[in-house]
Amino acid sequence: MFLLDAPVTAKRQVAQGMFVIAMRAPEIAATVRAGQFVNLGWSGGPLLRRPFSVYRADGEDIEVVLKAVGVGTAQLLEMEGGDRVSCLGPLGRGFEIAGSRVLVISGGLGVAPMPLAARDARSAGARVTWVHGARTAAELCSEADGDEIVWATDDGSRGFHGTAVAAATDAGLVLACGPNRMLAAVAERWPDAQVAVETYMGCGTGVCLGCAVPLALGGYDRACKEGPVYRAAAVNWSALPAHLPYVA
Amino acid sequence: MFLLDAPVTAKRQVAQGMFVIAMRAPEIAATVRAGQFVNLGWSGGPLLRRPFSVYRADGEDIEVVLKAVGVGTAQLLEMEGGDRVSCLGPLGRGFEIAGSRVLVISGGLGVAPMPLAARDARSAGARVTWVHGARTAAELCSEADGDEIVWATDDGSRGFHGTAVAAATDAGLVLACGPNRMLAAVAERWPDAQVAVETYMGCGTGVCLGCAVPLALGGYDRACKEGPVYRAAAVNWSALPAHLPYVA
Amino acid sequence: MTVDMSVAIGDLRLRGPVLAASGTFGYGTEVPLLERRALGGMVSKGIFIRPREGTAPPRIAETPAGMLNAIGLQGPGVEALIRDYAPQWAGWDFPILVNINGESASEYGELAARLDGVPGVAGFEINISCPNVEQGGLYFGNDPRAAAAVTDAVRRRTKLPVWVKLTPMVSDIGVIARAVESVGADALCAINTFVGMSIDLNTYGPRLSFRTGGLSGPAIRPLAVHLAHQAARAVRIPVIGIGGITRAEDALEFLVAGCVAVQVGTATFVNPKAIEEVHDGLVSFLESRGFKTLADLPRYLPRD
Amino acid sequence: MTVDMSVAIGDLRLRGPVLAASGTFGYGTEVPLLERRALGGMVSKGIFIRPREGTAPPRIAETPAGMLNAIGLQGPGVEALIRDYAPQWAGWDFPILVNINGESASEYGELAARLDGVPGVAGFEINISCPNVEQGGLYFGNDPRAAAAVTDAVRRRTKLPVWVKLTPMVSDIGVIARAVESVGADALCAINTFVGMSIDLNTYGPRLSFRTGGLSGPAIRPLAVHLAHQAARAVRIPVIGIGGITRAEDALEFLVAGCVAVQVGTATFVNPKAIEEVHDGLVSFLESRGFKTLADLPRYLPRD
Ligand SMILES: Cc1cc2nc3c(=O)[nH]c(=O)nc-3n(C[C@H](O)[C@H](O)[C@H](O)COP(=O)(O)OP(=O)(O)OC[C@H]3O[C@@H](n4cnc5c(N)ncnc54)[C@H](O)[C@@H]3O)c2cc1C
Ligand SMILES: Cc1cc2nc3c(=O)[nH]c(=O)nc-3n(C[C@H](O)[C@H](O)[C@H](O)COP(=O)(O)OP(=O)(O)OC[C@H]3O[C@@H](n4cnc5c(N)ncnc54)[C@H](O)[C@@H]3O)c2cc1C
Ligand SMILES: Cc1cc2nc3c(=O)[nH]c(=O)nc-3n(C[C@H](O)[C@H](O)[C@H](O)COP(=O)(O)O)c2cc1C
Ligand SMILES: Cc1cc2nc3c(=O)[nH]c(=O)nc-3n(C[C@H](O)[C@H](O)[C@H](O)COP(=O)(O)O)c2cc1C
Ligand code: FES
Ligand code: FES
Repeated sequence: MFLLDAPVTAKRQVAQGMFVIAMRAPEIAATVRAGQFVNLGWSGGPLLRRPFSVYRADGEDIEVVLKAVGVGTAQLLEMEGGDRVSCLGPLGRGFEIAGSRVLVISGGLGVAPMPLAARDARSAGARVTWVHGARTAAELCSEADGDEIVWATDDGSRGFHGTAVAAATDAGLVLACGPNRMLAAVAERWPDAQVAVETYMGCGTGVCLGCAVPLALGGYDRACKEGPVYRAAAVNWSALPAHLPYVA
Repeated sequence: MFLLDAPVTAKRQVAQGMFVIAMRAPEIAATVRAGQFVNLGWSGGPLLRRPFSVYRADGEDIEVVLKAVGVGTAQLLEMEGGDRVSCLGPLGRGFEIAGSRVLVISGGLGVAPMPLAARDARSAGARVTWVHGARTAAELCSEADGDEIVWATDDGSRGFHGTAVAAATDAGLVLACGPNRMLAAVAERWPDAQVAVETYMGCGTGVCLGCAVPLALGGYDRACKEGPVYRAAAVNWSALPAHLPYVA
Repeated sequence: MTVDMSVAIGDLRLRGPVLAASGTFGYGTEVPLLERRALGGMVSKGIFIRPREGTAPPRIAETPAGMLNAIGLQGPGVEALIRDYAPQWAGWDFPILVNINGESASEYGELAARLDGVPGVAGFEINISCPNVEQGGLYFGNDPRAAAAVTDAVRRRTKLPVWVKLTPMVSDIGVIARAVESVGADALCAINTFVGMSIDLNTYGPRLSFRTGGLSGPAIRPLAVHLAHQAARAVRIPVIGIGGITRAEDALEFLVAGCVAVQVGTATFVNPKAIEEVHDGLVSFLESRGFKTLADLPRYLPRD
Repeated sequence: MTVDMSVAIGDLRLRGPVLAASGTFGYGTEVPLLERRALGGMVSKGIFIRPREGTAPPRIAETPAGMLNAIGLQGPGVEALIRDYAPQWAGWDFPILVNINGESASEYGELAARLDGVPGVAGFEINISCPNVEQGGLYFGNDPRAAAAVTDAVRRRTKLPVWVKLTPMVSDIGVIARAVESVGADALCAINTFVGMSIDLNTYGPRLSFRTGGLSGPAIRPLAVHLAHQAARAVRIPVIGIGGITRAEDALEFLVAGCVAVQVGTATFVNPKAIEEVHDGLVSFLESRGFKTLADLPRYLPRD
């Protein structure tokens, strides 16, 4: 775990309202694993840090992908090259990647942890099929990649007309991230899938117990320590707060 | 009284650590009188506005002069051209300028209301003598002007060695602004002098009663409404909080 | 589509739910900027029978997302209020309630009697919650018997609406709320400021000459929403929410939590048009959610 | 010149006045970033005899300069604490106090008895101020008799230092402070969180599943400074200040107001090095003012 004062190095648009921000955080870039996240703070920002999956890591930089859904994300998107972000991470447990065939399923901003996952899977010699879904073609993240890519849109404006889960065909290892209702559907079909969940977070480091994830066996654990990646069947989906407006 | 969203148009240094910031506020520039102030707020700033005397007003712009003494002034000095400041004013009662000879006495940042005062006095045909004092030569505001200018420094590094008050020779109308102890000395020597005082302010508009100025006759009135300009002898100087660190 | 924003508080009908809070809007004569149409009503600065000097400066100190004040209820006294302000109020198109104060129940009663029937005075807000006076103030606010005695003394001297402004400095606000309801209060205002202190590291003493002050502003909003909600659950009379409201969303928290109206205070210092923006923001919110009247807003008010 | 930062709290000597607050530093094992030298001590997350699941999510909500939390004292129970954490604590160079909780005075007593003598446990902080549990919690905190009964039950079962953590949800904190002092508390911790509520305008209900939560962070600092000051004036035992401390200047407000030490909570979430920065900032402040020991810092503590 590192606490770095990271300058913003680049910014680009990857879908309607969706942007990637890169920042120089060498120690984090060198150690982050797919599915882990960073907790970001900045002067003039809200009191609490904001957690973001690491989207990509190359060389000295890490990237995060986001949409403006509130105060913090709006401020982050206003940042310019050179502006400094306090970057805490890498945090949480990432994906356990193994096997020869990997199916990646992402809904909307659920694309966030997947470029790293796809990279690791392919460098481990696996064949990656990536199913990416969104409401409309314009909201599809342009940077999904893999040996095979399947697009899905709720309005049918591009690729499969329906959800990413419905568009997916079976595979060995399944990795998924997106709205809770999508992850619940993944859990139905692939109990052993690895899914990355979101909760409100106080600290991101395991000390506040604010990020409780309800477990199928009862009780809660911490999205920021034991999570954010879980075996799909291990989560009590009906008890995990839904309606995260920012997850399109 | 106007509430304007004023873009910063210029910034210049006038002494060690002392800067002038100009902003476009046409209605205020057109109506402000010497000794009046504006109450400034900006997004990402502190909760309460910060009051500043109007230093100059020409055309569509007004100017304020300040040093960084805390959160708000530091943020103001970081602003760049185009950044927006919410500008409330003009506020308070200014100087009543009359007579053929006017003596202006300013200590440190007490220079703030004086360029407007000198302008009005001279356009009313008066002869203006301006005595400006500071700790050291470097802290003297370079923009003091008048028919006659007298410099005073506590360390004698420029002009008269001592206070501005000691350096001043008698005159008709006396206008003064600076640290309380200086204004108290002015009151001793020229009970009828017009002095501009400072207090903490909540609203700047007369509704909170936070800016209480203790009066010689007892009771308090409002620096933001009846003030900030007072007849020197009307103020109970011993009861007016001193140690305003930012008034050098 | 226009939304019906009017609210009835007892017999008093307001054109809108956003009022100016006592002590933050003076006597309504100071600031020309606000569009008056947005004002549902105004509560004037706290007044005593006799003139009061108020406390020595410094009277205010800024804190994170808030401010402390210790004004000490400076005011000209009731006769000056009747002479200088009431006549102007009589001509305005929104009701003015007078925030009344005293050092004994009977003083509150006399003050109400003196103001009862004066043109321009639409009702009373009993301040039993001022943290910044030596006598009275808070004491009346956190003892149910004393709170009821003050309310009763006022109630007996006037037919005008009587609102009681509660202090947050209690372990159970419901007890006080029920006590004043039982003696005929028409509405409750929740809440007044919290007692706080800020230290000056140059003088090694309090920043405020009064030592302590009342905390207001956004910092207290979550506490105020909770207390207003608790009060609303404890009584049947209407509750007016107060504390840290700067935007329509803030006001909506109080309204959903069971309040019929709100008062805006400190925000007016920062933005003289705050009340206008809160009111207009409420209208657009209700429109966007398809509500035709403010009364249609869903409330969260479990009775238990 | 090096400043002597050590403080004595009863028989317990701390190398520095800055402690980690309960529930904001876990069990001290989670975050590697902080330089431990800056830690005067640590109070562990609140524990019950039995394991507790805690409340359903959402458990936290952000507010202006603060946050609401309703964790519900989730914890593994005392046996797991003794098995998994105490052994690690025994090897650390600063004292760990255990924040103990119960649903009855005797439960508090049993918990203390079970932990008394366990290597790694240096003392107890009695939590009679948790707003987020159905039974106990706040109730013990705002009734002097109940507060004294709990303290007494613990005092009888251990010779270790017993600190009592007070709730701000009282009309006179001095009464509770004196009540627990009279039955042998070694120190007071002021304060725990304030009860607050935040409304979600999408669901028209509370943001937190527990409905209400405890407010912490900079927003409450002026209230906490005042309450810690009131407590310090009411008793002779040391008071440890808590509430909204993020920088050395904040800690200094509590110290000048009469506290002997401070605890840092929420700030640690924002800045894992907060405790280090507060401690180092205190040292530089004392140096800059020419003080040789923390004890030389002028205090504002009028006895009346
Ligand atoms: C482990 C993890 C990884 C994440 N990765 C990403 C990512 O890669 N890209 C991305 O855009 N977002 C990500 N998020 C979500 C992101 O943290 C929130 O969108 C962000 O905190 C919103 O902050 P804000 O100030 O803009 O919104 P706020 O003003 O705080 O809130 C705006 C709205 O968003 C909702 N919200 C805010 N924070 C959260 C949260 N933590 N969980 C659920 N709802 C919330 C609120 O209900 C509110 O309605 C992640 C969250 C977690 C826990
Ligand atoms: C009518 C009036 C006119 C003013 N004109 C000018 C001007 O032209 N140029 C200028 O530089 N300053 C002027 N001031 C003072 C200016 O408003 C304060 O310096 C400013 O508010 C400091 O804000 P801050 O956030 O930087 O400091 P803060 O962080 O708020 O405080 C920093 C220090 O400054 C002191 N301080 C802050 N505000 C005030 C205040 N209003 N009164 C007394 N002490 C205060 C505090 O004690 C604190 O120690 C004026 C004040 C008034 C009332
Ligand atoms: C400067 C100031 C003066 C106040 N004076 C009074 C008063 O005279 N009577 C009263 O009942 N409340 C008074 N209040 C309390 C406010 O009416 C309001 O209850 C409180 O400030 C919380 O609301 P806010 O956070 O919107 O300011 C005053 C508040 C401030 C900030
Ligand atoms: C997430 C969270 C959990 C907490 N858990 C406990 C606890 O278990 N026991 C306790 O006595 N106080 C607990 N507290 C209160 C803190 O110890 C502290 O008293 C309070 O947060 C005020 O300090 P702060 O503003 O520095 O956070 C908790 C606070 C937070 C924010
Ligand atoms: S966010 Fe604090 S424990 Fe997970
Ligand atoms: S600053 Fe509010 S009355 Fe003067």
